[in-house]
Amino acid sequence: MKVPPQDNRIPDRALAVSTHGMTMRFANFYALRDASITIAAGSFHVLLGENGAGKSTLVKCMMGFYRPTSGQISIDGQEVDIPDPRAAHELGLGMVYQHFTLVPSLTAAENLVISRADAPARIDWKTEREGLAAFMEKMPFKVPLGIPVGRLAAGEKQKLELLKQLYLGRRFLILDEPTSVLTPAEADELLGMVRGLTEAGELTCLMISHKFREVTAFADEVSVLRRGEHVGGGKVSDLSTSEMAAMMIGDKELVRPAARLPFIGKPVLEMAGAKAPDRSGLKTIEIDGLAVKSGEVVGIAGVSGNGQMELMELLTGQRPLEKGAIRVKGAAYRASREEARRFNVRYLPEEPLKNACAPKMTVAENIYFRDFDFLGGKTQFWLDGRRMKQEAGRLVGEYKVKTASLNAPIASLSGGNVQRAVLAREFTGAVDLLVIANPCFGLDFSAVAEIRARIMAARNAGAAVLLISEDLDEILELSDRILVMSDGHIAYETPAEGADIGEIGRHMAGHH
Amino acid sequence: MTLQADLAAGLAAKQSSVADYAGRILQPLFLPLAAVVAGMIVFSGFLLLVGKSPIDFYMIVYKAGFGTSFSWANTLARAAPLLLAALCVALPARLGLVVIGGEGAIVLGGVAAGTVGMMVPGLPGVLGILAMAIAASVTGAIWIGGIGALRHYRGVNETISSLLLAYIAIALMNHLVEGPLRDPASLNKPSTVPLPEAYRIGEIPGIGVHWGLAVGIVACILCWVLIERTTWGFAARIVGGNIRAAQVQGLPAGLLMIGFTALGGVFAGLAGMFEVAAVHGSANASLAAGYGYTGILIAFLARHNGLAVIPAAILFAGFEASSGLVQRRLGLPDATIVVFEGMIFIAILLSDALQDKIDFRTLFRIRGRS
Amino acid sequence: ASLTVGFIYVGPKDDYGYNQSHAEGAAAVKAIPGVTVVEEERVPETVDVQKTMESMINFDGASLLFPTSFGYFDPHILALAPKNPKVRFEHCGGLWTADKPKNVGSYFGYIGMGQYLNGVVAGHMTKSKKIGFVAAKPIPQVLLNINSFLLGARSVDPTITCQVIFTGEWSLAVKEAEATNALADQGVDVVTCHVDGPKVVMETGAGRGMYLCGYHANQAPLAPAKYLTGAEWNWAKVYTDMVNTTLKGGAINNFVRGGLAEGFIKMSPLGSAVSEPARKQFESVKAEIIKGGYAVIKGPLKDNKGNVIATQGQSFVETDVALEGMNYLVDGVVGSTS
Amino acid sequence: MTDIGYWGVPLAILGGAIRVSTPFIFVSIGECITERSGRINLGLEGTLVFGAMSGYAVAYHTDSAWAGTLAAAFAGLLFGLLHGWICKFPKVNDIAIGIALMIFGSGLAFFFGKPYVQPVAPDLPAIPLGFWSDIPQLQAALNVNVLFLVGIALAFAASWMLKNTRIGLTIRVAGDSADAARALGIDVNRVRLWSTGVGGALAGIGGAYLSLYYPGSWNEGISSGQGLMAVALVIFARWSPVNCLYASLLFGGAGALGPALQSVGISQGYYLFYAAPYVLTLGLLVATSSAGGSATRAITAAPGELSITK
Ligand SMILES: Nc1ncnc2c1ncn2[C@@H]1O[C@H](COP(=O)(O)OP(=O)(O)OP(=O)(O)O)[C@@H](O)[C@H]1O
Ligand SMILES: Nc1ncnc2c1ncn2[C@@H]1O[C@H](COP(=O)(O)OP(=O)(O)OP(=O)(O)O)[C@@H](O)[C@H]1O
Ligand SMILES: [Mg+2]
Ligand SMILES: [Mg+2]
Repeated sequence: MKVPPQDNRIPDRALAVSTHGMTMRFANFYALRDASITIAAGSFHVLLGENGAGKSTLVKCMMGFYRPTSGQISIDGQEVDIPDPRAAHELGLGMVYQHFTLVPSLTAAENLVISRADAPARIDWKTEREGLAAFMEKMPFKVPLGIPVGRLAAGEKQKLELLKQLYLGRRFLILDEPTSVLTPAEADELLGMVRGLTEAGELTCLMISHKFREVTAFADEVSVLRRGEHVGGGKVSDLSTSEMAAMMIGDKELVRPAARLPFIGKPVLEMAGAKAPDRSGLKTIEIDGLAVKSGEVVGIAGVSGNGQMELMELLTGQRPLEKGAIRVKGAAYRASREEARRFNVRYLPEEPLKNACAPKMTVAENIYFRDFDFLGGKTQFWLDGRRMKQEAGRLVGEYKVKTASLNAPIASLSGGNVQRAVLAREFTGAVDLLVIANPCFGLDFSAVAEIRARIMAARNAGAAVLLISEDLDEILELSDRILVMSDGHIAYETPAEGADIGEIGRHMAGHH
Repeated sequence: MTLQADLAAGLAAKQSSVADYAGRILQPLFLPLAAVVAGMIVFSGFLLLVGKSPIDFYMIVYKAGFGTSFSWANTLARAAPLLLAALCVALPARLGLVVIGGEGAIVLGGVAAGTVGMMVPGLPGVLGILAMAIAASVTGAIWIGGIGALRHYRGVNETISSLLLAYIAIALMNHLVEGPLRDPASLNKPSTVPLPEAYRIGEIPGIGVHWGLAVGIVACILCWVLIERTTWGFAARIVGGNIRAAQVQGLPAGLLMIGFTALGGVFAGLAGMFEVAAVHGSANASLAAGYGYTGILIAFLARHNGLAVIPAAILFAGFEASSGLVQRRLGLPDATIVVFEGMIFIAILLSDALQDKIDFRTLFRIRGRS
Repeated sequence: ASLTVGFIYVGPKDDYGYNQSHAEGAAAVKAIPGVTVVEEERVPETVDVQKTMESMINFDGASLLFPTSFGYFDPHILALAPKNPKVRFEHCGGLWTADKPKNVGSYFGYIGMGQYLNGVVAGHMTKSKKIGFVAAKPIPQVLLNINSFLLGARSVDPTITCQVIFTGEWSLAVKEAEATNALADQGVDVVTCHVDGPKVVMETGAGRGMYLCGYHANQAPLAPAKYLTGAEWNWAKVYTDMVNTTLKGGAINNFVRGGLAEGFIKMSPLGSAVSEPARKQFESVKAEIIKGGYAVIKGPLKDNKGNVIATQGQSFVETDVALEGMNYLVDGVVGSTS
Repeated sequence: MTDIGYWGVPLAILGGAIRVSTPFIFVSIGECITERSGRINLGLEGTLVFGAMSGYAVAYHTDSAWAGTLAAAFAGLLFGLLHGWICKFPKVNDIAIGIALMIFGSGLAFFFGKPYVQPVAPDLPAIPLGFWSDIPQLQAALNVNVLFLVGIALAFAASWMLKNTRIGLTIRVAGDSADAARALGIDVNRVRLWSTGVGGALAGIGGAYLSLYYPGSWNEGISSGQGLMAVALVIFARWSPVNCLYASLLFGGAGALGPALQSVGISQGYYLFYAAPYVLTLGLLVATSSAGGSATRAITAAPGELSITK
């Protein structure tokens, strides 16, 4: 028997949700095969799995984004029909997506109000603002409500995403890698609050995560997907992290970062007295005395929105300097293609599909971006398609990029594979300076391990690496030296060895 | 392995690769052709509604557009300026710029050519034509390249600036040919001084169409080569695909934008030059014939691919060529062909939706097996 | 004998104006037994018109063509005539000279005389002593009309001035309406025009309370109370004559011109608003013109920049070919030729 | 009639702004709503022309200009819905479809419009707002058509709607981020379908104004690209309906400059005066655009999903 979703009385307590034999087929590929998962009311459940294991597909089926090829969903034991996301919402199901779903040009307040199913036809902003203020009072963190969301930093957006779900009074909440952009303290605060709600029986939470730390600290239960199939799970208290990892990857071997070779050479990148306006044009970014030496990883930690992206843009030449200079190997550097080639400078910007790829061009073409106009010390006029195919074929194999074909548009790859393709492009050949931002955002741990290993290998081979990351664990793992960026400038510096995490955290938060 | 088996295997491989190759070439044609047929069926319904025979109509369109050698001359003559005009849209589009003001460069290119003919009339023919071509190209390059520059340096939206500049260019052309550049002897049709006979561009022997057609076709092929086969074209495609990625790669996005818009302008300017040197013999208001606007449609139909511009322009020109006979034989208004074109183009553009869904090659194979 | 005749128009053939006047002529030709008429409208003055003519020759067997727009002549007709020696090209408005192909002819009417008569009536009817003219482009045919209109009015009252506004295009509805409004704002109270379709000027002028003098065709039905008279083409006569000559195997002259007397042009019936003195003078001048040898441009006459056009006693009669190269606006016209 | 001499110029600009701007106002506000939903409809030129034709035809047959206006709106709605329906299919390019529909709409209008070039249809009524003055020119300039006033009201209403109603926010969500809209359970295609439909309906009314009021007759040259220009004005107006109103007024007023200057005797180089609206718009556009170049590709305030500024 199916309950029509029009029966839209959401109970005011946590929901139990289960799937039975969910199968999702794309053309002749099974993204999900006969997955049956039960999430008890009031539990904090984590869905584990490698990139492409089918986690997102499963939850998209639950939320009505996809019509599963077969299989059913029941809520509180009753089978339901979820033809579209609206139906899911009416049943009390909500989701925070891996990619932001806030509307950039709307203010936070507008975003919240329009997301309400019962948003009034005519919106009385005075009452709405009062209601929102009252709601924000009760929340553990604040987000400015009056400015367009597009101007918020990533961390603030993610907080807003969560606030939105709570504002909407969801009783079953799906979180798709919600903490990727938060500081550990923020993540703990957030998940702690969600946990509190589940314990109080007000909310059931299904979280997709790649971070075992979060799983062990907050979750009750896990379910593991591998290649679209439900391969196991159980109480977190009964499982060790290595058991969980084993379930996820089967018997593949993880790539471990290479040992850190003691090698510090001459400075490669130097920034002195550099000044530029930030994205909003209201604040200034000032970087002075930043130097990265050959064979060294310098990590730049910081809460998102403190000027890291602007720093990246300065280094890539997307943002003109107002004052000061950037020098590479002692020479002034303006990030032209010619200079980047001469000094072997490579970039790995965050969100590679948005910043490092042309989404509609093919995988082979994207991999060819660096080399297409240069061969054997000479610039080329004719495009060598055969060389492109050969190189791309080799690199796709070497970096294990999963793609249907070299001619597939790169946008059709999963995030991890896009990142692999970009790595393949940028790590090939001699690298003297590597500028990296958030390289592992949203990737599973095997991919993360592999990428980190490659960064280490580049460092050990003598590259100077500047690593901008919002993931403090990543900074701590990879860096030789750690800088903290706050409010547009470098606020703190410490060698990684024996660094005081509390001190770093305080500088990140702007208190010192 | 015997030599014979070796040969046979090689031959088989060759055959299958030929079949594959043919499939690769036919595949992109299959959907548009199917769409044309679908559009024709819908238009038949329209004709039946207004009480005319679709069969008569299509016979006439075929006869007048493609059926006789005269029809081909008619079609190709109309296609000539459209090829160049379409490139002015297609090239910038590869960098993600929607330029809809090619008309401006056509008109001013024509004026520039006419002015050269007037100012330096004494050169040998080839040099004179070269000088006109250079003047027209430079004018077009500045006009459309300026749009790229405004976009790059000031962030001015190229769609609106190109449209505004087209209107401004037409006003400028009218002002010049009726004022400072007017030949006092051009009585009721204000024009520049007629070009010296030596500066006139003639017809391609045996076709009855002026050399602008050949130049247009060569230009389309060159553009395709430039975009698909050179590193500059590749760089432009990266800029068009994602300008942020292009900047991170250190590609000179601004230079490419200005360069490709300017190149588009060169072609539009040349279109104007051919109108003056091959058709009108002097620059006048007839230059603003709307080729620039038709070029937009053709470029979009061709998905901004230089090679595809050629059939798209010929198809359009063929329809236009049949308009007269449709009016005369069927007693239908001149707008009939416009409605027909509208329906066909909507059908072709709509067929994009089916791009990856229908594989002509599998259809072909299934038919071959059964 | 059978004959296929082709007519080509630059705009829609029902524009209440230039193209319609020719289409009416074509309709008259259709009625002649043994004659087939083929028509095509909205043919631009580009390679398109060449192909249209060739298509009429190749597909319809047309042997007499009337490409009616001025811009069709040079280079298009001149390019095709030598290639099709058996076809007769009759062009409206062009200036055939002996060095042009023999199978080309040009014909036109002395419509300036009609505008002169318009001016006579306007001169009587204007109170503000300002009359207006909405014109497309400053070309000889248009300038002659403007000058004739003013001189007609000045024959009634020499203090009258004529305000001219050029729209720059043959057919541009909004600009024609704006021009008419601008004239009204300046106190102009009688307006005429020379654009392809006078409908907009007539309707807008009537809306602003101006008197109207028509052009090309009879626009009286648009505003019967305000319409004074109008200078109309009478192509039906011209075309039937030419077609009949051809049918009989005769040759049409290469250079054909005619006015009121020859029936090439006619005047719209005088409107009810026209005053008695105006009627009288209109009829007498009209009779005078029909007699022949009438000169509108006669000395002493200066242009509006002060240059002498005609000295005392010098005159250009309606048939004078020099008038077809007019490049000035006479004294009293407010406006500029470029 | 009072001789007002050079005062005629500012007066003509005022009058021109009132008379000429109305079609621009309607088309640009309609397109503004369409573009805020994430679609661009370049085909409004065709819709405008078809609206002019159908409005005139219906007004002629029913002898009611208002019935004509309504019919034009309905015809425009159908064109808008057609555009919206076609563009919902994946990979279909909305700019190209717009251009094809521009041809299709004008073609249909010319096809069915032949019999209506000659007849005279009733005009839309005007309100004599200049009654207080005894200068006839001022009275004429202030003879304001009802649609102009409706257009002004519409601009403010549309702005208000986009900020203060659920429908308005929904349109903006769909236009700024399709993913976000889908996450909210908004049927993006449906929102865009109806936004394009509304845009078409308003463009149809703009066309009816042309044929039923100013210049007030139907012929094939009735629109000299107003529809296309109005679409461009939306970019100029940065997707704000109120700015669309101002841009239209500016454009209409500048368009009156050419005839007005000639009427007071300044007639040398009149083609250049006629280019005034375009030059002025371009100048303002360049002046108000941000330096900073292509790094900031999207124009500020551009709806995120808009193909033309993406
Ligand atoms: N729309 C689609 N079309 C074709 N294949 C798809 C589609 N969506 C998903 N897939 C395939 O389904 C598989 C599962 O994808 P899914 O996004 O569910 O993985 P995931 O477990 O969420 O991975 P991640 O950890 O990276 O988020 C992928 O390998 C992908 O190739
Ligand atoms: N248009 C498309 N055509 C085919 N497959 C697609 C398309 N869009 C997405 N997919 C597939 O859907 C899957 C999910 O995409 P998504 O970007 O969410 O990956 P992901 O789950 O984030 O993976 P990762 O953890 O590697 O980032 C991808 O594996 C991709 O192959
Ligand atoms: Mg996923
Ligand atoms: Mg992922």
